[in-house]
Amino acid sequence: MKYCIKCLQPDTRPNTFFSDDGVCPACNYFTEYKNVDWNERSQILHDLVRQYRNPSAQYDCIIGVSGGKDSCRQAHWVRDYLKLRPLLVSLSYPPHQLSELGADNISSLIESGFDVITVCPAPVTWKKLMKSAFVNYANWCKATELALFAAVPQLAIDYKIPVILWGENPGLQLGDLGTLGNKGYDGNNLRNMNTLSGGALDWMIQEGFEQKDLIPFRYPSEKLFLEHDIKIIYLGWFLGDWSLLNNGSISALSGLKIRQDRVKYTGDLYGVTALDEPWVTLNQMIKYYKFGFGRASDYVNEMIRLESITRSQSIPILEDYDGCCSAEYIKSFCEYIDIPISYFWEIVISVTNKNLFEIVGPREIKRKFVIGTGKIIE
Amino acid sequence: MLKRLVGVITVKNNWAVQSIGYKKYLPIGRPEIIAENYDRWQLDEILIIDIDRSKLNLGPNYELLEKITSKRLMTPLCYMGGIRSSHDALKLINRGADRIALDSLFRHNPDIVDTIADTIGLQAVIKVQPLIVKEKEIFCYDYLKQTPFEKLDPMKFVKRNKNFSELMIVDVENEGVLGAFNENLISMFSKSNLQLICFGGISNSSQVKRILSNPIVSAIAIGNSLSYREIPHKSILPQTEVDLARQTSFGKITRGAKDW
Amino acid sequence: MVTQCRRCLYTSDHALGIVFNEHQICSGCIIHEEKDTLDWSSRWQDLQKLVSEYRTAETKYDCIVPISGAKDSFYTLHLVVNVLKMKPLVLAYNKYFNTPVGIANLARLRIAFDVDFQQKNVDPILVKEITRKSLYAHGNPYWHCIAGETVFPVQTAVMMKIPLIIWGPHQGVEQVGMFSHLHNAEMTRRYRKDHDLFGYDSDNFVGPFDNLKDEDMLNYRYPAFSDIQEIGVRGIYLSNYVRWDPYSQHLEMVGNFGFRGALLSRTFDSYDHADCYVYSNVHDVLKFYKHGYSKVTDQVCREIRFGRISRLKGLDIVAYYEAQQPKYMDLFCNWLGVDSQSLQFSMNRHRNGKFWDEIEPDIWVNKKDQAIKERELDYRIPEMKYPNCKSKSYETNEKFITIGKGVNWPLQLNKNTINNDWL
Amino acid sequence: MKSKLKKVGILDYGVGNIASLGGALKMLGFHVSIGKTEASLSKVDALFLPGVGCYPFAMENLRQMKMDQFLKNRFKAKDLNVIGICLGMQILFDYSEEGNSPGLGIMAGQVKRFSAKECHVGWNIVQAKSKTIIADKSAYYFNHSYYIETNEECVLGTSNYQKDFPVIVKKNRFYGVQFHPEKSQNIGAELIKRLVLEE
Repeated sequence: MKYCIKCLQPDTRPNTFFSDDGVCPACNYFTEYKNVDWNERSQILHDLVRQYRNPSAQYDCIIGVSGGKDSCRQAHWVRDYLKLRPLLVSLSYPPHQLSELGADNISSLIESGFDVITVCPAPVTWKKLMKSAFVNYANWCKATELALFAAVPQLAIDYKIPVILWGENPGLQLGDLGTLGNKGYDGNNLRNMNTLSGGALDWMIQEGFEQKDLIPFRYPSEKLFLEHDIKIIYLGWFLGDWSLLNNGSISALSGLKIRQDRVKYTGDLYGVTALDEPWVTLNQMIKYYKFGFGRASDYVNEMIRLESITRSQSIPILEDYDGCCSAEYIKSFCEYIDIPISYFWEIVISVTNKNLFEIVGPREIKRKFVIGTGKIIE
Repeated sequence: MLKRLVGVITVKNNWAVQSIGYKKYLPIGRPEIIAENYDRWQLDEILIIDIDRSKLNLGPNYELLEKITSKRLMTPLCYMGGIRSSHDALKLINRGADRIALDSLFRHNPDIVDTIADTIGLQAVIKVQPLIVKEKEIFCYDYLKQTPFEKLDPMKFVKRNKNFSELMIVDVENEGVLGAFNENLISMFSKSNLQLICFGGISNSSQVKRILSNPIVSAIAIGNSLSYREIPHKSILPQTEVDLARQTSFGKITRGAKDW
Repeated sequence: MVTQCRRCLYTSDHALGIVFNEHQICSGCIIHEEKDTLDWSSRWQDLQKLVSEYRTAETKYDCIVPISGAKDSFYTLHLVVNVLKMKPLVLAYNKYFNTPVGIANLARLRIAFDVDFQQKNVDPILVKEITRKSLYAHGNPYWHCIAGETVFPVQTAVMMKIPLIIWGPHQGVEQVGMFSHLHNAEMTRRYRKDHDLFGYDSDNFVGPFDNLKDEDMLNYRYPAFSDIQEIGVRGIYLSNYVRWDPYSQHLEMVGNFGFRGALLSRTFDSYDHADCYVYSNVHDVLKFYKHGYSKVTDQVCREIRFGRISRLKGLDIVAYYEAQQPKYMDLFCNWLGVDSQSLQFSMNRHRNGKFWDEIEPDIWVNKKDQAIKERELDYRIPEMKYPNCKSKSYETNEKFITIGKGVNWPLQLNKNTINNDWL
Repeated sequence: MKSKLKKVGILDYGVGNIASLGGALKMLGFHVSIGKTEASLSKVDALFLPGVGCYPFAMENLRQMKMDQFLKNRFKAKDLNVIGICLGMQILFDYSEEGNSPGLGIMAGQVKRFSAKECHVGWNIVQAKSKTIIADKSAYYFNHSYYIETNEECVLGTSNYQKDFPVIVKKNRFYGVQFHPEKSQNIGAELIKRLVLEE
């Protein structure tokens, strides 16, 4: 395992390739990012806005929101600065999974003056998909995440709103190169993003799910996109200060409520991510055991790039908090999808990267690599 | 002969009602909202029948007409109920009715009907004749006294000088009964070269097709069943090239709320 | 001159229009007789034949089912999902006056019937503006709720090309016998404007003296007939095909699916409108001012017709509940941003002279209740039980809920109850 | 032609559906003034002669109100569009069989009755000459029992009922329509706007 020489991003993230000098795509993007001509980009933006403003329709654009930090910032900026009329679409978790915090945040987003459609797939089917995805791939959101991505284009086609505004380009910020369009802001091949992997549902059909039960999970085809002239635009490309922490603080100052549980239980340094449900923390822990980096890494890597912390100062933080997840969350998750906790750990251990981690006990996994160098200590 | 569909609104103490067999009534809603809806459906003509006025000798219901015309409808509007003189008729025309329909006045004072035809033109006058079958004979029916009063003699309608443009025959028994209009009533008039409007128990397309194929039938009138479904006339009356020439806005998908 | 039905309590002042036969029995009671004369098994077959045309094998929804956190939503979905075995897209319009029970019912309903669900949340700032206008011009704080509830499903049907909409009861038939069940009356734009919206649809809200623009009302516009014809959108009512008896249906839903009610101040019926802070309070009082009767009269008439309440007892029940003070007026005032005294002033302007005497400036007396005040009112209905409604769960909130979780599991997560030693 | 808020007049000569014509014109955004005298109709850009009634009664009223001369003056002055609807079109001609009474004689031709006293009631299609104010193959609502016979080239369009007869005529700035545009829904509304705004 090799680390990026500038930040602490290991080369294990799928679909990402380091440059020859050992720098991760996100750092490369960030350096190139520094000498971006922001006036030119804002000119491009205003041309796009002028082109796509659609006075003959009820809405100019459609934005996927969760009520979290990114969408809260986007919605206000699109409405108040770009003076566009957005329709917001919020994919809402089943009642047992939705957190009080998530409900409060989407409520305050609505109350700040937006038309919002909340899309809620059938809860029992959703839970079965979670269980099936977790048991088969140790990633409970592999199926349900499709609904998160599919809801907006589905409604864009039905409501005849061709312009979809999206937050960050996974290709540039997170290094998922599959989604890089020809222009930095063009998001039309978001469909190739790792989690969407072409939007195939076949593994779910094999698991016995009916087509008619999976309607909210079907990402519209390329043909439908062309037929309805759907365009996805990444706003992150135009917002020079678009980042996890910046968006967090901007949204916090416009009413966003954040998590109150500490980093020891979530791996989330400041509690501004995954506000609307409790088990993404779980997934971040499993990501850590699979690839050697978790939620805390995403935080510190960004802070390193923003130069608010040095690479060496970050190492102890990752040693303490990367991959942390409170036993409460694991207990409630197992209770929700109705599996014994022992079986949960069996699955986690089965996908754990044995080169990077050592299985110490039935529920205990110990890191074998040194953070920062990637050296393995037996 | 031109064929058309007339939307009927029967009114009883200012509420639009379903009338069943001239004696049983069910409330439907506000007459002016129903008229506005007929206009929005682009029916060929609207006929308002206020059934209390003659009984209580109150004269035409001008407030009702005012409520309807204030909606500024652009569909031909015909009024029936309580008309006693040419003064009433002229006032109705001035207040927005395009034509008027009469029943008892034809029987009690036909000469007043002549003066009405002289002042507003006989094309603006419709004669209404409720009919009922008793022991296999067809009788004219007096809806005020709720009894048949004389055997139907179609020739009687043409002997006098003509003071009406169309004769609306109403099948009293089958009024409000779906698809039950008694088509023998039409054949009674086959030799009278009158222009007939048929009303009472007409509700489906095959029935309408048969009735309108009669050369002397110029219109069918439908009341109750127009309230049962959305745009029912589209399935009752086949689209003719006249409809295309009227630029009705139906039959294409709009782009969204701004076009609604 | 006011006539009153000999069998139920409705008078000729009914807001939907009502007709009396020669024996002074109202059209509502006459049509109600069909509930005991029609062959409901053959009616059910008619329904099955009708919906079978729309049940597709394609990956499309078979129909749309509009619902809310109460009324007949549970039973309607039970019939559509469990009995008719259809795959619906379930839709709701957010009324914003949501109670904890309403939010809980909505969550439970989604889980109990495992349905894909979408909810329309119109910009609340605009909704308040519309509410001010409808309160000022029509004395009705509920216009946006009914307008949204009755149009969002039709808009969605047109945009997503799902032709069949399945509604629960047909209010016109159930209350005043507007149609016979055999007329199979369907959803129409005219009925919505005429009765749901008492003659004022979104076009009538935009005038030279209003501060609402055309653009603001787009969410409430009815789709064009050309869309409806092209896609073949039609809305049917289950109450035409099933012997509709809300009280026993609600009991069944409480038993089988955990539907919850709430004790209300101005009516004995704890199920119909348990989801809304405003319907049985501010709105109910205004209905009393304008039409001289409240929701409790509708519910008493219904139960008289079903034989659960005698007409004589019904008079006492109505007299008692109509006199009760509405609750949560403060919540409504805070939501709308108005002072309670000012709200009362603008509400008083809609008192209908037919039912109310202004004996002194701003002092009103109901013409009807002088005679009833003296004797003790026998309003308790021991034989009608309302299980599963605690008033406490109703009052736990100090403001209307926009979006709620609806289930209190897992309780302790996200609250700072997990050993938060960070202080 | 610039369509600022046009002022439109309706001549009230005791005959005709004033309210429904006025309502339709207001809905189309015109300022409407209804008048009986020259003074009350002076500042209008177009003048409508409504027409539900019978010929002798209408002509008699016009003569008593001295508005027959007013109309003939307007015809010569060509200072505004005058639009006669149904009966209002028929009185522009020489003579009518109805009560065999003389008309205004502004256009040559006479008014005759349909055979067997039949009435032409309902929607019928207009065959229009090309490049005129009315669209060919458009349909309007008719309701009359007399029709016009003329060989003047003022005829812009005809319809067929028992025979082809003129349904829209024009001479100088005087128009006549046998059908009721104010009762012909979408297509009628369009024609009214063109009739008023035509320079």
